[in-house]
Amino acid sequence: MIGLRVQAEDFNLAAEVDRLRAGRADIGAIVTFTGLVRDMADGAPLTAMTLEHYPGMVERQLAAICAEAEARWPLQGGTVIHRFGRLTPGDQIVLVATASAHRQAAFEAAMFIMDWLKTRAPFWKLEERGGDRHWVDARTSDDAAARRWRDPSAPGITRR
Amino acid sequence: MIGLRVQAEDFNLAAEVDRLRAGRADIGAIVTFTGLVRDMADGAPLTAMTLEHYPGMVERQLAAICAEAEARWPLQGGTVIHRFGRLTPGDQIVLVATASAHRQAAFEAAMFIMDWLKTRAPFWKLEERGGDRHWVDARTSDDAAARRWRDPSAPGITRR
Amino acid sequence: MHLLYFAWVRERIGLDAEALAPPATVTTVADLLDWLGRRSAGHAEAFADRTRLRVAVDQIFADMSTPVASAREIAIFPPVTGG
Amino acid sequence: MHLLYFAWVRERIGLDAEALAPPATVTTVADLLDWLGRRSAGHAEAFADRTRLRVAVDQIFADMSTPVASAREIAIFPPVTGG
Repeated sequence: MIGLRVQAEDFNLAAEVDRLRAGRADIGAIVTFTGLVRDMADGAPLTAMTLEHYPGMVERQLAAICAEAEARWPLQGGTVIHRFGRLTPGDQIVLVATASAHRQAAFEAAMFIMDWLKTRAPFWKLEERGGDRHWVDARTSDDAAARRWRDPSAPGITRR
Repeated sequence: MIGLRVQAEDFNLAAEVDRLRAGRADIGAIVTFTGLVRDMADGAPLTAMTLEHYPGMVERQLAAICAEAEARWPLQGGTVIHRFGRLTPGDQIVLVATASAHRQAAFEAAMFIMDWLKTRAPFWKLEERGGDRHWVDARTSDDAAARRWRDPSAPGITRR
Repeated sequence: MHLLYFAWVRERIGLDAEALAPPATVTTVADLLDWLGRRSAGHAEAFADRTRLRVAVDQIFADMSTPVASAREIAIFPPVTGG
Repeated sequence: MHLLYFAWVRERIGLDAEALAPPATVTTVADLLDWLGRRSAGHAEAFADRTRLRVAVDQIFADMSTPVASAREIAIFPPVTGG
């Protein structure tokens, strides 16, 4: 029920939310997360960021993450879009949108999807700063954010 | 820094997010929450929902809630729009949008604002179902959701 | 003192606002509700169950012991249900 | 066996993929990394610090003890950094 796309093209937040809402009036809450390329991540100005991905495994991992979100929260729909290729500061990277009757489910499912996507979806970021290029290191804070959803008391667990 | 509006008119999610992003490339994450009128909330089909509000106090309470969010999380901008008047199923009620360098701050601040708005902003919902009309009761789950942000270990507290 | 009523409190009383001058014996929100409750059957019904009421004194949430003597605007309403 | 390399692993090796038939003594991911590491200076450098590597066997995250004998596609890459 959560639509997945991995694409080079940009996406349109409004169009995606309209698609979730179209023709129905049972949705009480829509949460969206948009990730953007920052110009000053960690110091020197960023010229560009290139997203590399592992075709095939990416779709498989995103589908598994979304299936788990749907099992844990009563969602009425959702969308996950992740771009690849060369992006510049201000560009959109990722969209997660979740729809539910209740706000807590929509919020938690969107956070869950983002946290797991950060640690389980095979994408890699290459930053360019002027002439320098370097691969972004994984953050331990991302691992910690993903791990907390495994806790037996984590949101969504009891709703299985 | 968080823009506040209490209005009868509808709002446009894309326009509000574009306004947050305009002319800057330092934002890493934008979270939006849109609350919608549901047709079947708790049983019989809903004909309409009328939002009554307390002018003056509403703006004061929303400003206080947003000021607390800005003190707790490093936000780069935000928008809160709450409608009043008679709405029908599928209509938008409320928008909360938060922008930050980091996703966790954007998510938590949006959740915080919604939880506090639910329990502290003087709005009242009147539901119409066919010929019946009744005022919506406050939910204890909303009180609990708001209270958790007072816990000394709650998100944002240590970032003050 | 300007009194404001919202939602079903407003409907039961049949007024959205009234300007009143309570006697000097009315010093707290609780005193005010006692005094207002005697004004009409609608007031009495609206204020019968205080656990279902919330009060704002000059637009700030109050409780039953909050002083009202110097208040300019007091609003009485059910628990809020926006969002 | 189809091997895929991503990000700086790909750059250090200088290849994004190669098709290889490891000997029967290569039974686990750890064995495979040992064996691959002897193929070139680039392989050796890419695989020097295993704490910085992640491995997927047939598109499922694996660890050093995961069997590889029947695998069709093995990908070796740094910890992921999408989102």
